[in-house]
Amino acid sequence: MNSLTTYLFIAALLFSLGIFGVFQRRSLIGMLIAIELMLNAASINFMAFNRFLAPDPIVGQIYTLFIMGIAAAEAAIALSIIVALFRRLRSINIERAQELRG
Amino acid sequence: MKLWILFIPELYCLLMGVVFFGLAMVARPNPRRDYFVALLLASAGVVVALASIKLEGTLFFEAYRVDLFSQVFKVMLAMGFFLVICFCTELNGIEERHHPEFYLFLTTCTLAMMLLVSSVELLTIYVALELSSYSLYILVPLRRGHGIDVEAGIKYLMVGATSSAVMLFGLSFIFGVTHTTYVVDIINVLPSVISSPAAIVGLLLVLCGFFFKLAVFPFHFWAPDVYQGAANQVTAYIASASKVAAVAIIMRMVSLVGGDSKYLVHVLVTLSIASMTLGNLVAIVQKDMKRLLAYSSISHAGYVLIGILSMSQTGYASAIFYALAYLVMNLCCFLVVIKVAQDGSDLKIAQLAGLHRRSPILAMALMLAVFGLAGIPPTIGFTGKFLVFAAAMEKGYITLVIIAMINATISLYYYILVVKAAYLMEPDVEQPRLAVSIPTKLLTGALVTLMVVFGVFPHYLLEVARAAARMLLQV
Amino acid sequence: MTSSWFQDPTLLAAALAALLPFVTFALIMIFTRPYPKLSAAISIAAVSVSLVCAIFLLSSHWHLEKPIQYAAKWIISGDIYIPFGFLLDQLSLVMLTIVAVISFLVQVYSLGYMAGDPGFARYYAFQSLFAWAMMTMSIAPTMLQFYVFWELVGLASYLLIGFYYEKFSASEAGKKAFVMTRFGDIAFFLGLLLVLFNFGNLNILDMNSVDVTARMSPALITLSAILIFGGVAGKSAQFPLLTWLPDAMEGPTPVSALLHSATMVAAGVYMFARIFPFFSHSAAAMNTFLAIGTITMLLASTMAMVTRDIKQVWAYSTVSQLGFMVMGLAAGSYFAGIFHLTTHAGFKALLFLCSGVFIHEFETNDFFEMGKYGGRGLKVPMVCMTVAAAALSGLPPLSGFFSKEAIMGGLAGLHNPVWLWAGLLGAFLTAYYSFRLIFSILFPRKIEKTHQGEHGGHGHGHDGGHHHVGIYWVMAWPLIILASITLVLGFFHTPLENFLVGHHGGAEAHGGHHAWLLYVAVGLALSGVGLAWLEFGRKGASQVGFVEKIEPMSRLFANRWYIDHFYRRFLDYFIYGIVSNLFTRNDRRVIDGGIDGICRATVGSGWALSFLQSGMLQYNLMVMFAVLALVALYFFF
Amino acid sequence: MSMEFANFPYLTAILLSCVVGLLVILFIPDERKMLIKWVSLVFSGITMVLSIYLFFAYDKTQGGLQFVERVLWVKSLGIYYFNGADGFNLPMLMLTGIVLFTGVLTMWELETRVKEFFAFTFLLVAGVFGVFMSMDLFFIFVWYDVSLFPMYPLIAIWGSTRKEYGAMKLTLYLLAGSALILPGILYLFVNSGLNTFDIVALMQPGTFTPFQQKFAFILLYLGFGILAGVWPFHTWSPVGHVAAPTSVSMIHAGVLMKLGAFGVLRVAIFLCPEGWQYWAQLMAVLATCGIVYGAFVGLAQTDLKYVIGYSSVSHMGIVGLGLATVTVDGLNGAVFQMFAHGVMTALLFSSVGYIYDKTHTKMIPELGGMSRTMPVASGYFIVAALAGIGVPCLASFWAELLVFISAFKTYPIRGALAICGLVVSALFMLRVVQRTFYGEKREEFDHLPDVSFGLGIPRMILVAVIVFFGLFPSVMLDVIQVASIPFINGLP
Repeated sequence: MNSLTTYLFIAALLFSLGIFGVFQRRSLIGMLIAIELMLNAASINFMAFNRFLAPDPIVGQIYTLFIMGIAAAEAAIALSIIVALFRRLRSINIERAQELRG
Repeated sequence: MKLWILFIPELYCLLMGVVFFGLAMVARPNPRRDYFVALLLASAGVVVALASIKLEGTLFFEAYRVDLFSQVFKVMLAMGFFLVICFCTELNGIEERHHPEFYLFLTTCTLAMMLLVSSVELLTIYVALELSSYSLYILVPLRRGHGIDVEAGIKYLMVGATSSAVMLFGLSFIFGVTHTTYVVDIINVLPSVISSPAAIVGLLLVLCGFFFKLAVFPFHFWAPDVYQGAANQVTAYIASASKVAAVAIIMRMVSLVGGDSKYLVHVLVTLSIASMTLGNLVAIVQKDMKRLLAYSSISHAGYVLIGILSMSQTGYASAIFYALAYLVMNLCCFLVVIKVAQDGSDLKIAQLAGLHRRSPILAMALMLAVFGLAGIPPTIGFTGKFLVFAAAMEKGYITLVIIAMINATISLYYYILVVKAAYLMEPDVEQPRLAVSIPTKLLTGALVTLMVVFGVFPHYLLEVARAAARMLLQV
Repeated sequence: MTSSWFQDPTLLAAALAALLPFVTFALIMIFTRPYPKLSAAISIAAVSVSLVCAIFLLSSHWHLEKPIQYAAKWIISGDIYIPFGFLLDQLSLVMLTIVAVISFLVQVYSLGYMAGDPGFARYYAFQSLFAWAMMTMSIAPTMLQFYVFWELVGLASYLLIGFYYEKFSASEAGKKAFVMTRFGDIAFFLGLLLVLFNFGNLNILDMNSVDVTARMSPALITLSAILIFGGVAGKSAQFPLLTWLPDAMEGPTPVSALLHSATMVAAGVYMFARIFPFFSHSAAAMNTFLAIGTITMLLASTMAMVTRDIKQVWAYSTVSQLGFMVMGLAAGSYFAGIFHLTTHAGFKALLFLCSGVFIHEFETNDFFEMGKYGGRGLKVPMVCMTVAAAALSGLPPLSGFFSKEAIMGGLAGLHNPVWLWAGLLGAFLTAYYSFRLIFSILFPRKIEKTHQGEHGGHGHGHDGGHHHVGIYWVMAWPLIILASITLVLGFFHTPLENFLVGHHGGAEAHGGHHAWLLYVAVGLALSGVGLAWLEFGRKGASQVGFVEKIEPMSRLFANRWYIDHFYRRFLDYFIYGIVSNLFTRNDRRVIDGGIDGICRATVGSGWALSFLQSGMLQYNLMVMFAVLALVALYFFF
Repeated sequence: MSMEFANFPYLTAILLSCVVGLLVILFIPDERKMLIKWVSLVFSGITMVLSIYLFFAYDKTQGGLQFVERVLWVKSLGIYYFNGADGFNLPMLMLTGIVLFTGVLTMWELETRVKEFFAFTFLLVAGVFGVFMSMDLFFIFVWYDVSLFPMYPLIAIWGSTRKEYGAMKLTLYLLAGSALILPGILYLFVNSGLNTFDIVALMQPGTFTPFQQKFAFILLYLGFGILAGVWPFHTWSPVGHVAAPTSVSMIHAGVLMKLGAFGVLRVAIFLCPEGWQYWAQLMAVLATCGIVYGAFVGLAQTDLKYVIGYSSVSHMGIVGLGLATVTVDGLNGAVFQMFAHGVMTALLFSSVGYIYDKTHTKMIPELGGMSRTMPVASGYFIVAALAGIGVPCLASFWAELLVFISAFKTYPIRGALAICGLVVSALFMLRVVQRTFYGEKREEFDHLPDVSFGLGIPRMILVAVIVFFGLFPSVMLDVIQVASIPFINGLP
């Protein structure tokens, strides 16, 4: 049971959940969480490939650490913009932010 | 000792960042001082980049490669950065206290792109790409109190984050298939294994991340809103410098495959035609100048893709040439937009009316830039298009070239609308004469001569581009 | 060749005769337009020099065995070589002399007729243009050069017909003349091209030589002959294209005298004679020409019987006499046709010039009114007109009799008698309508004295008011000269025949021996005159022709057998109505509309695609992933 | 860089005088209108004198390419700045020089935005000169586009009826043409394998396979044909002519339409002879349609400039027919007709322009009796109209004669149809002359001044050129002959 395909399957599941979450969630924070899910799916993938296929053991781990760091920075920026948006629109619902179109 | 010399342009950018960070710490905001410091440093940056054009070598355990290919792009990036700084004489689209942050983030973005250009390891590519995107995400909402800039910011961030997540997923597959993260090894392994679905899907997902940067068809949704929402100077930077970097990295990624995968070429052809046609058609109905330039940038992404997808040395050389041509023409257009919209507001095409009387030099610059974008001969734009089509024709893509030429004719329609506004339309209320300062006149003159000279006599620039392309394929 | 052209007198004379009028045309148009007197003087001087040269050439080459030919390079393009030069043989010299004489007389006459006209200089410019074109055409060595100057003559006739351009009818007539002759020229050009491709070259001597039948099949010769005859039909107003000549009377009367009676319309017959051996190779073609000539002759004479306008009468008679000449030539008698052409040129020009004097005097074209206002009061024109009318009807002592007699002889030679009867009927009708006019002027119902001398300057824009004697005599002298020519020319029958036909040998049977024919022709002519006297001349005459009594017949003739109506309706309905409108609507809606439609479609699709960029972020992301999924699917299949 | 210069680079001198003229005008302040006009007159005079000198200095005995200037421009793509004068482009250069000089003179009374007008005109003519003289595919295309895009501002700013629509339609339509030409040129460049754009090198037999020649020929023929006014693509020319100001429509109809036909000759026919022979049938059909169609539609027009527009379509059809016959006479006739029609249309437009400036109406029903009010101006129009009909001893008669002789030999039915088209064109041209110039004088036009001597000079020059080449056609034909005979004999 502990083989590469199971991990890949879990990662793919997580990735599709993330994508579905981005479409379905109406609030921006929800979308942010969904994106985090997608990033984690990718890191699982890296670790799984490293564990089963790649000869050099540490590459997958380093990738995951970097992904976590960058995801944190991204979350910080996203939240600051969402706060600015909230100050103006009084809501973080994505449907309110439709001024630019066409 | 010898190694860090290879890294000078990046180190210099880092230094600039630190200086701007220091300025941001200072209590009293003084925009004049910030502008002069920025101008000085940026010009020195260009000199450094030019000086280091001949460097060769690899750093950081083969993860960072410095060769003519990367150095040419670094020069372009430094030049783009310097020109955008020149446009910020009266940066009233952003509050005075944010000016140092504005320059800081511009520098970090240029630094990130320089890293991106010469990184040859998947992780470094990812980190550099993210750094440049994040600094742009911050720059977009910096605009002085309009409100739509925040909306543009959040849209830019969401689309960017999603596509980078997708790219990462793709990278993991590439890593899974080739067991290595160094581009050099991938180039040897990938062609043999390209037929397996995992590899192709992986490569495709990776390309999504970069297509987002270049605003190619499916990933272009952010471009119109961000161009319109962001401050004029920020849009100028996004439209020119980030495009150049995107072209560089896509070329590196596409060269991974080595040009024998029929599927990839078909995808690239469809995407290029789609983005050209969509860009040109929607641009026809646009009323806002920056939005029009956004859609024109989408269509130009399609033209550059033609150069890249022919996957030959001449193809890559023409793509490099086209990237530079596009950089210069776009900056010239934005120069006019910025000078006409003094208060940093969004410029409507109708507001261009009577420009030939208000300031003849700006009107002439606009006309030349616009005809360059449309691909009319005496300008560099035509030579770029000519080279790109010649490369595509060598590979036998005749229908693609004909469709591209028809798109060029369609694009001429909305470009002529801009010229018509500038030259023909009379403004309903008589605007005052535009006072154009001497340095701006010099800058316009320089840009115009650059466009016409390299359009009429492209020999030297083409030799540089061909040398750079040769370096790319030797890696 | 050019270097020696001063030494060779013949070449010098020919060049001077032909090219001098062009020099005057250029001089008048560029420099002397504002000075009418000077331009008239230059023009008449040039024509007189041409006349002298023509007579010198005729006299010096009276005993000419071999035709003299000069040629210089005009155009070389690939294998086509079009020379410019002169061909001097009996026929061309005779024609050159006719044109020179008549042009000189008409230009002198016009001094009086056109005096005081604002376009006086322009009139003389066009006159010398016509003289240049006609003379160079008559001595052209190759058919291509002949065609070039043939078109130029058409242009000159257009300019001269439409001379009074203020009047709508004048410019309309000019346009009609040009377009109709252009139809003929097209057929002529096609015929020439056929000959050029199959025979190789177009110079006249080769075409007339025997080896034409070697290189061209008989069917081809017939086809090209009929096509070339199209040119003759156009220019000499033969059957299908005859209605432009009566309308051409809108031009000033001297023009009608020069162009539309003596020289220009005779160009077609001259061309017929010029390549007569080529035509005679195919009997079928000659028969068709005979038929067309007869139809034209009869048709025109019927029309002449009903009209009340003096110039129309003579125009119809010109058409019928041209038909008569074509019949003569088509019947194989080469000399008869040419002789009739010469004599006809003389007395028809005289007729027109006399009617010119009448019109100038009485300001009206209707000869019944002329008679009422005392037409016979003008002694010289009345006498000359009667002499000319007699010559036209073929009464014995005059030149008309001899030339008509020659043609009748030729017609008699044919085995089918119907042509001869048609000829005789024509002679009768000619006599009738010409003397109908003479008697109605000589013996009017009642004479009113009001119209003597002073009448307002209206009509042709020239005021005939100042009626001092000088003008009268300038117009009178040409009449007298022409009248004397008509009287004398008949007796030159045999010397001319030897000159022209000498080297042809017994090409056609000598028509003289049909003695009875002579008497029948003269009898018919006299009976025609008698009938005219019966209806118009005698005291109690009803002054209404026998034809005019039958209402439908006279309406048919008056409307020119409805040929004009057919052309007018065909032009309006078919050309303007269907074809032109169809093409214009097609051009506007189909082609132009199509292009504009494509442009509107692109703009519309742009507008539609802009909805793809909805404000909602998630829809955009959805589109993004949809495309991604599609591409992934593509990879797996 | 290989540099070959004949003793004095005449061709570059012509180009330079246009470009320098343009720059000098740009630096003159806008208020000094007369100075601008004199400067542009001087420079256009220089180009005319040079082009006429070239025409007569051409050594007919030696033939081939003379006054050659060849400079390597872009080594990697094999692009040369390569100019040469042969029998085909000498008449065209002279035509452009004459029409430019007379065009500048005709616009002597222009008052609005004079500087930009003459700047754009010089840019346009520099492009035209460039196309005629260059023997390098890249430069032909560059100059071709340079000559197209100034049309937009020239028509849109100084035009008359529906100028925006006319200007936009014209520019887009012509540049859509170039959307076909560029692929054709690139296709030839790529398939030749010689990595050069030099026509002389590409012309050697055997560089292209028959299929390549057929494919490239149809692309190039349609691309250039759009500018030459080939039948289905001609609808832009009347619209463009009506909208354009006088001298622009003079230069446009007089010279630019010849650019298209010359492009077909220089690029399509020179490089793809087998394609030419293959597509000759189609060319003949389109040309005959153009002739007959243009004449019939001209019949139904009420606007003076529309009539001339359609007559140019009809005459360009004759050029097309000449090219379609693949014979020496056809080629000679076509090039001669290009020259003759150019001068004639320039004269037609200059007189209509004068009438429009004075009476402010181009509608034929509203005009009438102009011969009375302004005899000299109408005289010029009538001479041009007669040349249009093909009256002998005027330049276009010889051209039409040669074309019809060769057309009737190779395509009898189409040749005959085209010759019958002459009657219709005679009808509609005379109808126009009669409606506008003859008839009673109209009171409202009574006070109008006739053409002054100054304004008469350009029209006199044009009339003199038409009559000179009408009387002495061999002066022109010998020059064209020197180029067409070796070319046709060299065909496979």
